[in-house]
This record gives sequence, C-alpha cells and structure tokens, in this order.
Amino acid sequence: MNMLTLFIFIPALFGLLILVLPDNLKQTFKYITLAATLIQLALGIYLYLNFKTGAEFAGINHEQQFQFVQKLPWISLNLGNAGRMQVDYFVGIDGISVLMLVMTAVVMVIAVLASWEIKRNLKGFFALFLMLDMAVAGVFCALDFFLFYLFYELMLLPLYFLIGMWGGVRREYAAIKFFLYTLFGSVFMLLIMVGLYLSVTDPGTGNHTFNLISMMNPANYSEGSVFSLTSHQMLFGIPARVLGFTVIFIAFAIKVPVVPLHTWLPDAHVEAPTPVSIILAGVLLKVGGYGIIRICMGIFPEVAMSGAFWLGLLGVISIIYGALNALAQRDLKRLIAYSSVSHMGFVLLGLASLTAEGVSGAMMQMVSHGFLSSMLFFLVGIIYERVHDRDIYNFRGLATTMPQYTTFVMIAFFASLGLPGFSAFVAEAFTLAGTFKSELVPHWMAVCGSVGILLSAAYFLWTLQRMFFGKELLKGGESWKQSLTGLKVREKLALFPLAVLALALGVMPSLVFGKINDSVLALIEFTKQVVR
Amino acid sequence: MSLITVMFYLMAVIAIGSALYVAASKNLVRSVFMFFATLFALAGLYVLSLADFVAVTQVVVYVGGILVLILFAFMLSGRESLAVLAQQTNRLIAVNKLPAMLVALAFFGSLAYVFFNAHIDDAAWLQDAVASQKVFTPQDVTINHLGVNLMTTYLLPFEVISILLLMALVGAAHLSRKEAEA
Amino acid sequence: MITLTHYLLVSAALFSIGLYVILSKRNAIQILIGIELMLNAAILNLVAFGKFDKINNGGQSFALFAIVLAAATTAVALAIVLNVYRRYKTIDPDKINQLKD
Amino acid sequence: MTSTSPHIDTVVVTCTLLAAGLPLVASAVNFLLPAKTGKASGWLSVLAILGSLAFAGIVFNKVWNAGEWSVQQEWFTIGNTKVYGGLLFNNLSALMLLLVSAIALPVHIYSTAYIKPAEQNRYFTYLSFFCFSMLALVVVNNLVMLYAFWELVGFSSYLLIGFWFTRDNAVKANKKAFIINRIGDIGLLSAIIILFVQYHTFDLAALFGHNGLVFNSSIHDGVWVAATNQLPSVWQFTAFAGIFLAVAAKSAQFPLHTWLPDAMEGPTSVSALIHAATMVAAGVFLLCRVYPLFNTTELDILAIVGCFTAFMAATIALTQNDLKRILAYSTISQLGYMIMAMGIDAYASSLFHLVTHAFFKSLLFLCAGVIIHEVQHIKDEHQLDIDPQNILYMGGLRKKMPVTFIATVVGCLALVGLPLTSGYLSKDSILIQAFEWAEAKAWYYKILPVSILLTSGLTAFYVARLIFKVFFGEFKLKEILPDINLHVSDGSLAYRLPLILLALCSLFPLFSLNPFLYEHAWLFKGFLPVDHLARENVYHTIVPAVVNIMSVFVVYWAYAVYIQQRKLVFTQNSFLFRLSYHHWYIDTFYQQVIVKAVMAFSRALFWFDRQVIDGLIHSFTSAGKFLAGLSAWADRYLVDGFLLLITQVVKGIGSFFRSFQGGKVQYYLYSMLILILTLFIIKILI
Repeated sequence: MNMLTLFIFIPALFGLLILVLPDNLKQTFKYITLAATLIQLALGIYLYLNFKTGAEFAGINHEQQFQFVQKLPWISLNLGNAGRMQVDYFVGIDGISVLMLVMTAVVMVIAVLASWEIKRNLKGFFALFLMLDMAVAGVFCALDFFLFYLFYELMLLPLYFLIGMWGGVRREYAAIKFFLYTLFGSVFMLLIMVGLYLSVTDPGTGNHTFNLISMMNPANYSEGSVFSLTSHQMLFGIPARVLGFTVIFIAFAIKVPVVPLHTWLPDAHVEAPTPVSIILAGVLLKVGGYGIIRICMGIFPEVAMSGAFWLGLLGVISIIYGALNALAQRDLKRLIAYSSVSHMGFVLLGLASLTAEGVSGAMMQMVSHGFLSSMLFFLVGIIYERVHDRDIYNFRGLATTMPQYTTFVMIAFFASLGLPGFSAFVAEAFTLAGTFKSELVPHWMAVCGSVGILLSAAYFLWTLQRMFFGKELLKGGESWKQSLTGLKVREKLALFPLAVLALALGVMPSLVFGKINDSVLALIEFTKQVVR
Repeated sequence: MSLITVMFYLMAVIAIGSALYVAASKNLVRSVFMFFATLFALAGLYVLSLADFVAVTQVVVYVGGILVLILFAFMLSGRESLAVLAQQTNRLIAVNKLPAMLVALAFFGSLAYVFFNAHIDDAAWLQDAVASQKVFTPQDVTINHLGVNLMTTYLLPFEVISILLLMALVGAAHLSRKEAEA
Repeated sequence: MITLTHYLLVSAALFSIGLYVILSKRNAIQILIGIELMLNAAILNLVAFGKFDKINNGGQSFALFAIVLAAATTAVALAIVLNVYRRYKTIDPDKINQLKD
Repeated sequence: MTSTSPHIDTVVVTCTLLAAGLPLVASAVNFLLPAKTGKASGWLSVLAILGSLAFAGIVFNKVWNAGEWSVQQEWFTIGNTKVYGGLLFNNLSALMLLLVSAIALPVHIYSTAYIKPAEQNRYFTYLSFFCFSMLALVVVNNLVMLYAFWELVGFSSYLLIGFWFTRDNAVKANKKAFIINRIGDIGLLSAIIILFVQYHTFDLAALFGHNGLVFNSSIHDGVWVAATNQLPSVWQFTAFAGIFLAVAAKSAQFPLHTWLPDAMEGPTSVSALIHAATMVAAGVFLLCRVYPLFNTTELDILAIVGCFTAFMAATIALTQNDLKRILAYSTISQLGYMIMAMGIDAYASSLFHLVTHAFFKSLLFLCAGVIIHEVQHIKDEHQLDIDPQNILYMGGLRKKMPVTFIATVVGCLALVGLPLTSGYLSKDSILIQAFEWAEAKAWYYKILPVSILLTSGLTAFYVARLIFKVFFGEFKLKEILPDINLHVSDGSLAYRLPLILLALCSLFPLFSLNPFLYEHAWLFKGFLPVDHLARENVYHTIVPAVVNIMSVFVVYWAYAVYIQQRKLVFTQNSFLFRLSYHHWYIDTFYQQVIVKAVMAFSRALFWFDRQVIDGLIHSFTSAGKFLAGLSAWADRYLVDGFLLLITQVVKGIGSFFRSFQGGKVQYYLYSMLILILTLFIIKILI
C-alpha cells in the first residue's frame, strides 16, 4: 500500500466509521478522530524520516524524482476525434510538499484536541472534519491537475458547513462570504485547467493530459495551442499565458490571502469554531502558497518572473496593511486573523523574489505560521471557551489569573513577532534577504517588508500589555475569575508540542531547510531555464 | 305614390317603431301597451296583403286574449318585477345590452342580405302564380274559400291544433293552481 | 309598388327586435313579448306569401294556426312565469339557474 | 569543528561555550522548576554566573592580545548559502565576555537580597537568560547569530523591565522599550541583509577583519563595488543607517533614547546590569564590530549624534527628581560620549570608557537601589503616599548609610571624571582625542569638543546635585512627618559586598598604574591601532586640567545652591527649565505625533478594509443580488407570467364556455344564435 494513499484516505476511512456508528456512541467520536489524526501524524513522521534528499530527489519538474509515487489510471474516456480523456490518480511528494504534509498532520491533531469544546451534532462535525483532513492531504499530494482541483474543491464543502453550522453569531455571513470568495477563484481556475489540458499532450501516449509535471515542460505543449510557450496566443487582448497565470494566481491569492482579496479571512476566522480556525489558519492558507509554487510558478514560470514586481508589491502591501489593521483591532481573534494576513504577506514576497533564500524563507514561513497560528487560535479558543468573550479591552492582568496560559501566550506572541530562536525569525529574515538579493523585485521592498516586523511587535506587545499585564481587572468580575481556570492537561498537551516545534525550527532550521533545499534549488533553476 | 304604398309605409313604421319602443322601454306597462300598437299595425299590414280574416283574428286573439293575459301575469307577479325594472339603467344603449344588440343587428343584417339577394319577387313560382291568376285581388272574397279549405285540406292540422289547445289549457290551469295540497 | 321584399324586410326588422328583447331583457314577461314579436314577424311572412295562393289559402291558414298556437303558448308560458315567481320570488331568468330546488 | 584559523584552542572554545551556556542552563532549570523554589534559584544563578566569570577569565587570559581567530560549525544551509554558528575570538570579545560576567556577578549577588524570595524564581530565569544572550552576543562570529542574540538581549530586557507586570507603568515601559529596540532591530536586519547580498557571507571576521571583504570594497561613481557583487552606493549608506538605528536604539541615542528613562520601572538591579552596563553598551560593541564599514561622513554623523545626545541627556538630568531617571539620563549622556568617540576615530577610548562606565554606573545604580529599598521600607511602614525614588524626599543619608555613601561618591567622582578614578582616564582620553580630531579639521568642527567639554561640566553639576540632595542636609520626610522613625542602613552583606567590589573596580588601579595617563592603561593599549599617535601635543595637559578645574568649580556651585541654599540656579518656570524637565518634549512629540498618527492611520485602514474593500465586495454582492432579483422577477412575471397567461386564456375560454352552461337561458340562446349567425356568415362567404 502506498504511504501517501494511506495518508490521504485514513481520515476518510475513519470518517466513514463515524458515519456508520450509532449516535449513542457519540462520546467516542472525538477519540476516533484523534486516532485517525494520530495515525496520520505517524505516517507523516514516517514520510518525513524516509524522505530522501539530494539533487536526484529534487522533484519539481522531473516525474521520476518524486517520492512515494502512486500513479493509477482513473478516468479514461475515449472521446473519438478529441482523443482520449485521461485522468490519473497520481500522487507523489517532493521537498515542497513533504513539509506541508507533516505540518498538516500536526495541525490536524491540534485541531482535534481543540474540538473537545464542540458540543452539538458531534457526528456531523467529526465526519466533516475528517473529510476536510482528507481533502487537504490530497491537495498537497496530488500531481494531477484534475485530482488537485477535485481535492481543492472538496476542501470547500466541509469548511462551509463547519463554519456555517458550528460558528459564532454571524456564522452564516462568514460562511457564505468564505464560500463565495473561494469559489470565485476556483471556478475560473477550472477554465484555465481545461485550457491547459487541451494544450498539453503526454509525450508518452500522445493524449491530452492533466499531469502537472507534463504541464511544466514547454516541449509538451502542442504547437499553436492556447497556452503554448512559443505561439504567444492572445485572449481578450492579454497574452494567454499571462491571463492563465493571473487567474490561477487570483484563485490562490484568495486562499493565502493577499490584500485586497483577504476580507473573507477575518470574518471566517472570527466566526469559525476554534478547531476550524486552527485548520483555516494553519493549513488552508498554506494551500494558497503551495498552489502558487506548484502551479503558478511551475506552469507559468516566465510569467512569474516578469510579474515578480507585482507579486512582491502585493506581498509588501499585505504585510504592512495586515499589520496596521491588526493594530486597530480590539477583538483578539480578529487581531490574530489580520496578523495572519501580514505574515502570509512574507510568503508572497519571498516567492516573488524567486531566489533560493526567498523561496526557502517563504516555505519556512508557511510551516512556521502553520504551527504558530494554530497555537494562537488555540489560545484564543481557550479564553473564549471559558468566558465567551475575547474583547481585548475586557481583560486586564490575566498574567495573575492564568500564569501558565500567559506563558504560552507570550511564547506564541514572541514567536510570531519573529523573536530569534523561534521559527518565524528565520523565515522572515531569509525572506527579506532573498527579496533584497533578488533582481526581480526592487530592493526597497525588503526594507518595507521589515517594517511589518516592527508593526507586528507593536500589536502583539500592545495586546500583551493591555490584556495580560497590569492589575487584574475583568469585565465579568468574580464570575469570570471563577471561570478562568488554569490550563487543562489536554490543552497543555496541544500547546506544548507547538511551542517546542516553533522553538525547534528556530534553533534547528535545517529540520526544514534540509528537506526542501534541493527542491527549492531545482525550482529556481527550472524557472531560469524556462525563461532562457 | 299610391295610397296603398303610403299605408304600407305608415303601418310598417308604426309596427317597427312601436316594437323598438317595446325593446327600449324600461317601463313594462308602457312596453305592453306599445305592444298593442305593434300588433295593430301588423294587423293593418295583413289587411294590406289582402288577408282580412287573419287580420281580424290577430286583433281578436292577440289584443283581446294574449295581451290581457300578459297584463294579468304582470299584475300577479307583484312589485318585485317592477323593482327589477326600476334598477335597469335608462340609457338606450347600455353596455350590457350591446352583445344582444349586436346579435340582433347581425341577424337583421344577414336576413336583409338574404332577402335582397334572393330576388324573391322574381321567383319562378311567384311568376307562375301571377300567370295562373292565383294571386288575390282586392275584389276577392276570401273568407268562404278559407273556411272550406280549413275544413277540407287542412282538417288534420286543425284537429291537431285543437287537441294541442286543449292540452295547453289543461296544463295552464294545472300550473296556475294553488299549491296548497302539494 | 309594394313588393314582397318590403314585407320581408319589415318582418326581418320585427324579428330582430324580438330577438333583441329576448336576449337583453331581465324579465320573463318582456321576454315573452319578444317571443310574440318574433312570432308575429313569422306570421307576417306567412300572410305576405299567402297573397299568392288563392286556391289553397296555405299562408293564411297557417297564419291562423300560428296565431292560435301563440295564444296557447302564451297562456302556458304565463302560467309557468307565475309559478316561477311563486317559487323564486323573481322572474329574472338569469337568477333562475337551478334545475332543482 | 572546522576552523578558519590555525590558533585553534579547544580549551578556549569549551570555556567560552560554558561561560555562555551556564546561565542558559540556570535559566532553563529555573524555568522548569516550580515557582516556590525561592532563594534556591537565586543561588543557582549566582553559581552559574560565577562559573561564567571564571571561564571568562580563562578565556580572557588566553585570548587577550593573542590575535583574532574563530571557530564555526555549519548551522543550516539555505539555497547555496551555508549559515554557520561560530565563535569569534579577539580582544573585543574577550574583554566584553569578561566585563559582562564581571558586572553580572555582583548584580546577581545583590539581587538575591533585593528581590523578594517569592519572585526570585521568575526573576533569575529572566536574568540568567539575559546573561546568556549578552555573553553569547559578544562572542558570536556571524551577523545572523549576532542579530539573534541582539534581539534576545532586547527580549530579556523586555521581560525584566516588565518584571513587576502588575504595574501599568512597568508594562508600558517594557512595551516601549521593545518597540523602540525593534526599530533598531529592523535597521540592523536591513543592514545585515544588505551586507549579505553585497558580500555573500555573514561571517564577521571575513567581513570586517584585516584585509576583509569590507576593507576591499569601495565606492566609485555612485556604485558600491565589492568582489562579489555591486549595488548602488545608496545601499551602503542604508546599511550604515540601519546599523546606526540599531545602535541608537540599543545604546539609547537620540532620537531613539526615550525608552531608557522609562525602563527604570524595572527592578533597580536590572537597571544596574542591563540599562547601565551591558545591554546599552551593546550598541557601542556593535559599532566596534562593524567599524570598518563606515566612511568619514558616516563617522561624522555618529560623532554629531553622540555629542548631541550627550549634551541633551546631561541637560535633562539637571532637573529630574527621580533618582533612577537622573542616572538613566546620565547613562544616555555617557553612551553619547562613547558613540562620539567612535565617530571621532577614538575607537580604543570609546571601549575604554565603555568598560569604566559599566563599572561605575552599575555601582551607582546599585547604590540607588539600596537607597530606594530603604525609602520603600519607610514608605511601607508608614503607609506613605510618596514616590520612593524621588530625591526631594531624601537627604542626610550619609550618616545612616556610610558604605552606600562612599560607594556613591566613588561612582560619582568617576562619572565626573576626577583624578584617581577610572572615569578620569577614559573620559579624558575621549576629550583629548576630540580636540585632536577637531584640530585637523575646519573651525566649526571645534563645536564638538567644546560642547562635550560643556557636557562634562553639566555632568559635574547634576552629579553634585544628586549627592547633595540625597546624602547631605536633613532627611526631608522628617520635616514633613516629624514622628517618623528611620531604620535606614546599608543592609546585609549581599548589598554591601557588590557595592564594595564595584567601587574598587571604579578606581584607577584596575586599569592603569599611572592614575593620570590613560595611554598607559592596558585596556587602552589592547585596542590601539598600530599607527596611533603618541602623546605629542598640548591637549594632553590642558584638557585634563581644564576639565578638573571646571568640575571642581561646578561641584562647589552645586554645593552653594543646594546646601547653602543660594539662588544661583535658573528659575523653575523658565523655558530652559521646562525644556529640561520635560525631556525636551521628545517623548511628548513621539506620543502625540507619531504614535497617534500610526494608530489613526491603522484605524483608517481598518475602516478602509471594512467599508471600502468589504464594501466593494458587498456592492458586488448587492449587484449580484439585484441581478438575481431581476431574474427572479423575470422568472416570476415573465416566464411564469407567460405560462400564467396561457392558463388564464385557457381558463377564460373555459369559463366562457362554461358560462354557456351556467343554467342561464339567455346565454344558451346567445350561443345558439351566434352559432346560427356563424353558420350563416360562413355560408354567405363561401
């Protein structure tokens, strides 16, 4: 059995199990889900440990360099004159995806631990949760565009229901906003996907193919096809490849999210229940970044290079805009949501630079943000669960009431604001270094990006000062004080590994860089080659 | 223009005019009495077409019998029928009457069309009758001949009608009976 | 010269007027009058044509029959009208739309 | 371990690692231990720092004047760049290592008494962590690690300033400190990135060593050329600006100095270690490390800023009433001296002053701590509503606290720069070189040494004011509350021992056997460039004489003002007084203009986000809804309407025909007649 296939479908299996179990066993559902995610985590660690590095395992545009590959014919239709429609079940990982998988597995476990607070309709919740888990895992493994798209869309559905049914007061609004935003992006992506399919032929069989890796090779584009590199077709007065890049980029930029396509995120995060916020921030945003690397840059490298300035600009705007917005918030969850916008701006900036440092930094930032935002949302969830309030002005001096909690908050905050020793520092520093080094984006962007680091210190420290320090003063008075109990074992179990991971990645960045380096170098080399 | 012609037009105008009044009037009593005028004028027209016996019968039966019957019925039916009449609008051409008027006019139109196009005066049998002296002349005495014919040629219809009249008489009497015992 | 056509036209006019009365009036008695008008129009035709039948007197004889029958029908009709009135307290034919009570 | 130098010495490397590592271990142990450990954690940290000091001594012994060498180990690889973790050994790192641990030890001992046992666990967790960061900062060999520890130092300072986190002022102060330091950090980060892109390495030795990469790069025609890369020359200046920001933030130079006075909200022992001796000196240390990068213009800028800061801080210190704030501004002022010294190429003097200042300023802070501690006692005992740090409430303490008094006087003399103290040596060396430096330049460069001389006079005044207010005269509280009983004393050995130690270190013998000639100080010689000028001009005699005479005069003036109560000082409502009292309104300016503007801007952006971007989205939604409504309307009234029309027609026809069967006789008649007519007409027409 292929490890990746197992990795993807373990959650689905357990999800089915939950669906068939009778309702009176509903107390066991969370344990079943936890078991599923733990098995997935074990598989993820196995994948990580057995992932071979070296230039011959770089992946990116060489199919044989991918690892844990499984390729099965899936849909094969004879379309007469139009040839055969061929869709493969094609999964495999390279350096770019392996860390995303491990991170997903970790975040999922944390999210399950955060799901203890869910009280209503447990069967539905956990079934949808596992479905989401499967879809996310699938997205990171799929090497067939059709399969990728399938999983990509499959993520939407459970999320919509998870936000819309278990969310906060304005959950319907948030859910529909999220859904429409994402759908808006992916629907147009579908068109480009079909266009690519019709342009690309499998060199082996001569059929059109959805194979992502075939799409990366300019030689596979049939002469005169829409997206062919040599034929310079125009669509609506824009070069077709630029249009294709733009459309797919918008789809992923919504996910990342990039200003000005970000407004779904604060609402969705604020309204979603804690586990869903964790998954949203921890994993879903990374799908955007991953998609930009794998698809936007993989398939349209020359557009990515020529448009690097604009990507970088969007990144810088996201960094500063998100940080300034976070500064204006008084809802803790919303503040963290905007900080996500700011932090994910670094990802875009790093990717735009198309240097080894920048892309590695962006990857690191994604992993780091995955852990840190999970931690932050988990922490917000704890306080919200206890007093059902998260307005920063309603708390004061929490450090006295909940010292351990405050310690974790401080770790999470300082790690997020890029304190050296934590993962975000390495990520942000090298993202900026790559940006400065890049010849594609102007130098001043790196300097502007670093302002984001300053602002992140401002809003996190302000929150710390306002909410955790000072004399104890709670809006709810004595009853709140009673509710604000110390951390439970389960919560510590969730927070501690995250803190350790953030620290470990900061002290030993090679845990990440060691695995991704070859792939990143291959990606950079590949983009240069195509342009040449 | 001969006197006969004048008389004809006079009678025709009276007949049609009074009939129109009957049709247009809201007042039942007036229309009933105007109906007299029509009937008389018709009797005049019968005379002009040399059927004096029929004209006399017309006057006797209709004017003497039927109209009296109608007046009786009208009076017996009480005030409600008058009330219904009072509700009707006074306009000559009321909208709700329009379909009826249109149908009537259409009928008239079609009839007139047929009559004009039939050229009835040139019909073969009429020419025959004129040629074989079968046409009445004003000097003829018709009543004898009529009586003979009724009793000979038309005996069967005559008898049938008398039985019919009897039945009608019985029926009318039965219907008009008080329903006390019913 | 008064021709047959003149008579026919007069009778047609009367017939039409009778028709109109039948259609438009909301009173059974007036409708009866309309019927009488139409009958009279028919009789006028019989009489007019009867002028050309001196031997058999067909027209005039049937005119007489018709007049008599008209009298009979009128009598029956008026009896019915009275009954109807007794039962429905109206003689508007529109409102008498039930076959059974 | 790979080495870049033949003089590899594993003993030195091990000792260095131990020296830096022991506090980390202590910190980690304290962090993991339960909070109740109390004094035990204090002694654990003291032991750790004692160990550090010992190992630092060994390292110093081996490394001092033994050339420059480094060891490194690959840390991680990113792209084609290998990032190393390593240690750099030269006189600077050896000296700093020793200095930090030497100052830290007395402060640690002092803290075991100063901090309540219940809070010691947390306190020593932070303090040891600070020591670790600081010690590591001075020995690392590359810019990435330098930056990392640079920021960790700031972070531990944040923790320590906000140690009493229930005090609002403390947490506001630590936030401010961290954010201002962050400004410096991003400057440093930008500079590091620029240097990395330009030279493709982070290695300090390779970059700034003799014949290093920086040495071999130059600026031609607006292009900054290095062996590895070239950039527009503006980026060279940006790199300088970034480093300057970093230095200004860490060493509290104008315009980023405002955090340091506020940082006095932290425990006094912390102020003594971090905000007087070590962390604030990190800026100067950084300047030393990257010194070859700067060109003349940039050095001039440094000199001017340093001089201005020194002057400004000294004027502010004149009127402050808070004991610790006076010392804080004095620290800023002295740091200004050091920065200026760097700017005027008096590299060795700057470091010399750094070391001497570290000793006497931490001594002064510890003294202040003792005084404040005692006043706090009085306050707690009598439930008074006073500020224990306000010097206006003090007075006459010299008899009650003799050790503290003597220690303070030693510290103050060193600060003023009177002979026989270490301060005399270092400060005079700076002043003399300032004059020498101005000599060779245009006349207006003379403003610099003159104003620094003036600053020296101001220093003498505020120091004298402090001494007289605190130790002479009568205890002021006694005048207000006559029945107060004062058990004021020097405190336990844990208080006295550090004071004595540091006071001894503030005297001349530690640095030079000749108390009047700074050139003879071993420390000064250790940093002397080979081609340094010998003692050859008149300044070497005149300047010390002028300074000392002026100082003595000023001290007497202060004596006249504060003890003999003569009105010789400017009035308290003059503009100058208010300017000084309100810290030149710089803080007010930042708060009112910059912070408010940023907050307003962020709120405006949030409004923009909610109203404009979301509004746009919403208007899209509304447009969509409108279209949907339109189509729904069309669906209902046009499409459905058509169907409805058909049904209506059918129904109409139906009811039309039904009406014929409605039991209405006349309708039957109608239909019959119409039928006949129709037939008739058809017959006619056909």
